[in-house]
Amino acid sequence: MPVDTPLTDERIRTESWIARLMKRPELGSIAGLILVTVFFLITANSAMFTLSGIMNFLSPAAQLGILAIGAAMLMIGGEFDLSIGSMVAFAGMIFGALVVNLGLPLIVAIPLTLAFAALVGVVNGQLTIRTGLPSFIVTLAFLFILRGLTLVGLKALTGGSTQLRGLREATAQDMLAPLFSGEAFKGLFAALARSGVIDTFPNGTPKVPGIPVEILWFVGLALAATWVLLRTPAGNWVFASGGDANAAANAGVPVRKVKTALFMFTAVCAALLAIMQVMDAGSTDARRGFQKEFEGIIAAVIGGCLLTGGYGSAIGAFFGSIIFGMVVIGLTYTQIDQDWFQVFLGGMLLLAVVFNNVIRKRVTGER
Amino acid sequence: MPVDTPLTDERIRTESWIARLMKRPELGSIAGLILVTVFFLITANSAMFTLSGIMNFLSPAAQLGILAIGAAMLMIGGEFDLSIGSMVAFAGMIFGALVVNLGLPLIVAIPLTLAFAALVGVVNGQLTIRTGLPSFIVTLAFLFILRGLTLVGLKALTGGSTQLRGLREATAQDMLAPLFSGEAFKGLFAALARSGVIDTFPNGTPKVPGIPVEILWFVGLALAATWVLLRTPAGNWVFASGGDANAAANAGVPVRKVKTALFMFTAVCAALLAIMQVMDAGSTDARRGFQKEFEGIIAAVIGGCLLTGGYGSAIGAFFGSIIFGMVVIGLTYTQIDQDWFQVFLGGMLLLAVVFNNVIRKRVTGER
Amino acid sequence: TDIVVVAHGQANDPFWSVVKNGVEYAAQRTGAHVEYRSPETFDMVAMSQLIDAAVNQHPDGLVVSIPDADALGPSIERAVAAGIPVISINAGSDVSKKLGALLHVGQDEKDAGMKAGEKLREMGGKKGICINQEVGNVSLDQRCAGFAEGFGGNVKVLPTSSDPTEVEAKVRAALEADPEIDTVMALNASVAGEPAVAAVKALGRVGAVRVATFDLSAGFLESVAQGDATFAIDQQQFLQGYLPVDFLALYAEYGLMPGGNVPSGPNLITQDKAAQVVELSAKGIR
Amino acid sequence: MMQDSKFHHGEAATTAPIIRLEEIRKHFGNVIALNGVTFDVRPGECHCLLGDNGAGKSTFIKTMSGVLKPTEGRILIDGQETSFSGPRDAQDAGIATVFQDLAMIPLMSVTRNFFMGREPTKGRGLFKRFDHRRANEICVEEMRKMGINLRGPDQAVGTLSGGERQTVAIARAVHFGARVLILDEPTSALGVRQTSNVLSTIDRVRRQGVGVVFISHNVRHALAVGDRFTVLNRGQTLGTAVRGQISAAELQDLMAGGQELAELEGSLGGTI
Amino acid sequence: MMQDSKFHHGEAATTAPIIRLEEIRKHFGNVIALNGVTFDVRPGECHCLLGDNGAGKSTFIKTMSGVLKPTEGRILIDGQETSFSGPRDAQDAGIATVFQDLAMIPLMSVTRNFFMGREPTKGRGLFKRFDHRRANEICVEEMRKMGINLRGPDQAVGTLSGGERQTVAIARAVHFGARVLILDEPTSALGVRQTSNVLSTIDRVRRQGVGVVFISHNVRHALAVGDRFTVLNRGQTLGTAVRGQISAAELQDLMAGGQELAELEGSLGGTI
Ligand SMILES: Nc1ncnc2c1ncn2[C@@H]1O[C@H](COP(=O)(O)OP(=O)(O)OP(=O)(O)O)[C@@H](O)[C@H]1O
Ligand SMILES: Nc1ncnc2c1ncn2[C@@H]1O[C@H](COP(=O)(O)OP(=O)(O)OP(=O)(O)O)[C@@H](O)[C@H]1O
Ligand SMILES: [Mg+2]
Ligand SMILES: [Mg+2]
Repeated sequence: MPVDTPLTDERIRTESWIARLMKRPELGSIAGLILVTVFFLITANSAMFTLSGIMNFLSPAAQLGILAIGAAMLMIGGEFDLSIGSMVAFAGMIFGALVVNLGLPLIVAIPLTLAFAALVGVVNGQLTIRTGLPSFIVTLAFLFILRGLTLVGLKALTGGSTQLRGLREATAQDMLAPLFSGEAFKGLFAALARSGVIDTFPNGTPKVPGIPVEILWFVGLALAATWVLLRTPAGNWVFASGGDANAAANAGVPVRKVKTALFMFTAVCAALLAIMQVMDAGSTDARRGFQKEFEGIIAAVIGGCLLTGGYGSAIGAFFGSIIFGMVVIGLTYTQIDQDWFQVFLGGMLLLAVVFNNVIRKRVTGER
Repeated sequence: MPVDTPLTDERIRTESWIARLMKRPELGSIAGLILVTVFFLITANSAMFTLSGIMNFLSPAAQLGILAIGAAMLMIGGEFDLSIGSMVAFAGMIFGALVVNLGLPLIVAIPLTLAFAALVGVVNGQLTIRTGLPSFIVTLAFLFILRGLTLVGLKALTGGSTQLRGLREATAQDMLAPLFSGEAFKGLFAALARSGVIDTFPNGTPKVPGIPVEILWFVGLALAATWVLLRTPAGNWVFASGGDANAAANAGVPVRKVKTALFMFTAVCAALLAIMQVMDAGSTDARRGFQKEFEGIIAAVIGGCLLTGGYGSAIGAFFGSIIFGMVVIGLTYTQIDQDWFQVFLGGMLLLAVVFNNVIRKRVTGER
Repeated sequence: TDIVVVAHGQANDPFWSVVKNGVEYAAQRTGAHVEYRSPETFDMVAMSQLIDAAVNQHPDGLVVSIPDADALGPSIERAVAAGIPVISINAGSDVSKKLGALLHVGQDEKDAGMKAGEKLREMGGKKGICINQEVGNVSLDQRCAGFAEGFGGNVKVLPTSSDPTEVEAKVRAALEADPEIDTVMALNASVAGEPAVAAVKALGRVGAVRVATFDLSAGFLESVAQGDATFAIDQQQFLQGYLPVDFLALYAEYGLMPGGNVPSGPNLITQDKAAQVVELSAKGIR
Repeated sequence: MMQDSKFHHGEAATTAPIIRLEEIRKHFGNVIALNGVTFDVRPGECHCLLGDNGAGKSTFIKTMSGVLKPTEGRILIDGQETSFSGPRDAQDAGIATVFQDLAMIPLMSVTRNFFMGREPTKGRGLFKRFDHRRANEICVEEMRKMGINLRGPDQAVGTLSGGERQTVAIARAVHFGARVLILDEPTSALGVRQTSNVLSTIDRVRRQGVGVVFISHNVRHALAVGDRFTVLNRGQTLGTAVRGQISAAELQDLMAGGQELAELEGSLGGTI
Repeated sequence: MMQDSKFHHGEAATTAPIIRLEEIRKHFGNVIALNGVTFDVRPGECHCLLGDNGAGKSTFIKTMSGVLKPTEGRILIDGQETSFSGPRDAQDAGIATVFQDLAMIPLMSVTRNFFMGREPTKGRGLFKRFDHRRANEICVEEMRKMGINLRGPDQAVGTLSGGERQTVAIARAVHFGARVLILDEPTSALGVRQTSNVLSTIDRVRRQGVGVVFISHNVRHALAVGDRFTVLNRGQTLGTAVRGQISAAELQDLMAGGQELAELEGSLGGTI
């Protein structure tokens, strides 16, 4: 929000640019990211910060982030969706059925899958709005229902197994496949490898064949969500609906429509992730996305979203996802015993958010 | 809250006693409970509603309920504790170590375990209050940390296993043991069995040897929590702190103390459950209480607690736990294919809360 | 020598904690530096990322379990392409060779389930339930599927959480709702096996209902010894942790490697053997 | 006290009402808030709604602006019976409201609150976006007109002073008020300068043909700008008076529900 | 307008102040809300704090009641320097406050709000409990004194009308006010009857030796009960006047920050 009023008011002190930056919810989480990075620079194997190491932790971060951006938007709009983790499995199952069992091409299967997800989003939204129940409990019901349907569906599709396979073969030749799986900029990376700029395997192929597409989607989504939130009327409605649904409705914001759209967006994000995961893995099972709803919310909260709604940012969720992804994968590069993993994960999370907070308060002079 | 103002105001319509009852948050969830009961009376095997069947689903419901009542109090006070599930495992480990490895009697071990839990509660509370971070993220860190410490601790205590055992032997002779494990009123039930009032096994022992102690604790806690909430100044402070912490502090409520006390109470409830579970099972392992924080919150929300704080009741959490426990166990008594378990669980939860809501609105004439 | 183990079971899973103990024991004996890694839940996507992370550090050997060859295949092939010797454990004996692993240590979950099912049918079982505390975890689902196949069909899966109280209540409910059930198969000894024994005891049907379990726990073994439970299936998973590390250490040093797969189980622990195993199980070795 | 003000007062009584509510009843559970209230607003008039605390004024204007659905009663716009399904419907019918609770989002900036639901945009198609620069300019300007110099239009509304916040709500309603402007105690938190600005603003918009509904507990403010005065008491209409037919003291008596006032008349010169 | 009121006015200037704040400064991040304000209250006087919207009045009284910590400045109680670590400290020093935002919990009943933090109990030991019956009685009675007949003391505060809610806050502060009573625009949402009750209540408690701080935008209300008048402008004190030394018109000019008022003086008889 650029301000162009002349700041000649004697009631205003001058403020450093850092203070102004740190006040923005979208940038508050940077301090935590720096802390975590420094920690791993010191403790982790140097392989972590090679190109392939970075791709390696960015890729799960990006997958989490795609969920987290959806979750963040919805949280800013004042609601939760606990069913996104189950949606990853459910949408994966639907997508698998369309591609493997029905043999549809991606250009049909992907829109259909996304439409299915959006439909569930509408149901979540309408139930929440019409009953006036908290979205926590409504989407919780769908957490169970979707997960259960996935199990039943997979068994029906495979004749008893909970794992559906053969997706890689079914999609390998599709023109749209490169958009949703594998790596982008392969040619560029191959050229860089030939000229020795990036590492190669003994057989001459580059260690990093390209940028995993999920990272591009992640960045794209974060930018798009930020644009919508900060630069469009719809973004204003999202903040208003989450800040105080009553006041927003009284002021003429179409709160119900906004919330329903957000539920749809969140579900579609989950389905998008499901499609990418399924195409990358070539298989799907009934436990995909387990507890991802939780991780998505964690990333959004690390990134500065308020659970009570009305405050937060997509860029915050972006950094939050990177922090979370880095901590989860980073341990692999350290000498720490796996038994201590959870202690370490919890400690790092706490440290990152507390550090963040301390820095922000120090810099902006709050309290 | 008895009112003794004469209701002779022309601005008031008369209201049925049902309407007045349904308005109370503590009783709102009764409609859901009735619905679920009727459903199982119709669909489930008649064994479900025999005395032993009832004890069978009440016992897990009571265990969940002990957590849910703590969670509900804390939610009414405006905070979350996601670490209670991990606390069940952690406190179980501490208790096991005290009893088995140190050989302490229960009269020392139990207070020590509860004190440990309370200490973690204080840490959670103080971190939340002092940093101003949402309790969601602070206690989430402890969800991981406590779970991790349990694993590390158990391995250290057992020399490599994740299961610590020998608790039954160590506590069997202790005078306090009957308070925390096994069944109460055994004499009464034996007498009833002799006189043929309740079913017996062929060898003459009653099928239900008594009331599992957790059910008594559950009822006792629910009553005590309700007393505190509705009948004491402290209860008023809890509602106020959760309703609007700022306003409450401005009005002179010691909000920080109240919240810290609630975090302690919640942790102690979890530890109490851990002690009972461990003594009943005779062993503890690193996975105890997994996701129980979640179920506790679910039960509290089914029982009418608002996630935003300031509204809810312990009796609501009581009924919420019974609904949840009944649905989880009940399906096993029906003919429904168990693959559908999660679909069914989600559907029943949704149905119970929606039904609840519809009935309440209908009866109280809201909107 | 640096060796990384990436397994699909968590460090706090009783079964996998024994594997991990085997890994550590081998590390101690061979002097190799070994790290054990696993995803936080049964998550194939996360696991493939952990394998990638391991490959990046270019260890001298990699040990992986392969419950989903489709999802993990590319990462394993990448490790092989990078010149890292790979040994597979536990799940994936059928695809191990194809993906380029040197050999497989362990035993297929489904086979183990089948052996148990056959044994229980021989003992007179007609109708059984299979307690699955993590439905959707493919390796657990396979145990149930194998059991059903070996048992001869009449098997229902009972999904539960990993809360012993809930397991006990559900087993009681299932047994009361259908008195014909005479066999209970648990997929985990401490989480499901012990509560199942307790449920049968509470109903006063010890002996009439046979309880068996995958994996071991001291408590369950004691029940087996006392005759309250029938048997436990031991995969000797300690070996699945110990042997690959030992092999890879030798391979790194002298280039030695056995010529074929090593089956680590199954091994049925019945009443006669149970007592001896209790202590080892309490230490996390069996 | 009854000298005429400098304001122009329309010949309201002659024109047809823009909006008319008939026999409105509203129950909340067992509470009867409105028990048959009839009210209308004509173009170019300022119709004051007066009454004791809890008389039902806010409930009534919430019905008028689509926030509440009446339990019974009819709403007519330009003589046509309508029903509002939400505040947006009322806005589309040209009704802008300043609610007593202001309907502001504390965490959002002044500008974002000002334009909430009616954001100015620039660009087109995918690039259609919230025109922050223009929004900020309009907002600062409208606030200045009301007598508030904002530190910056991006200050969160939650950190504004009570009067500043109220001014944002008024400025917003005036800016968007098309046919009817409803003000529920708009001057309660305002300073003298801001109050006089609001009163003269009411006069200005009335002159443009907008119908104004003005709720106040201040007899002097009501008399200064009102053309008609309707008094509510315990959910019912006590009647409507036309400007010049009623004295300040009579009005004040009606507003107090006919009950005795504490003894301080003298020091307040008759009206409070 | 300067006829004396019927109220008793204490010889405040002669006694020592109960509380004195010196050179208070308060910054919020880059916002300077108070820039050196000195203020005191003596027993038995009503000290009015006046000023334009956003002048810093609420910020100042929040400092006085322990809600905010001043960035700089000293607080003296009975001549002793103190610092409040929270509102409870100030309450323990005998300061009761009606905040502009009222500090009410919407979801809680009127009685529970009324006694929030200071619940009456009966019984002892484990059976010590909130005495609901007595609390309800006191609450209904105190509200009646202020001119509000509650439907029932268990109505949620969130469903009260604006004026009813404000009355609860005032009645609460008066009931518990021990030595100093701070009222931040207490009459803003009140009806005429309730307003006159509040003004006479101020007079009553002052007579009992309580020091009252009264914030208002209504010159007439301030003049009716005030003994001294301190005017704030843009975070700074413009000076303090004693009753009788200043006219309504002068005071109104000061309150408007010396800026021109819109043209409606005539119709309002000089003061708004
Ligand atoms: N949602 C509700 N539930 C129950 N009672 C309500 C509700 N809303 C309002 N009331 C009651 O209806 C009556 C009228 O309230 P309303 O807010 O309309 O009064 P008002 O005339 O605006 O008063 P004020 O001048 O104090 O603002 C009040 O007594 C109030 O307690
Ligand atoms: N937390 C805050 N952060 C930033 N600015 C603030 C904060 N609180 C108050 N202010 C600013 O400080 C100034 C003084 O506010 P204050 O509420 O004290 O005014 P006031 O004199 O009470 O005004 P009113 O008569 O409108 O109630 C205002 O301009 C307000 O915008
Ligand atoms: Mg009102
Ligand atoms: Mg103020």
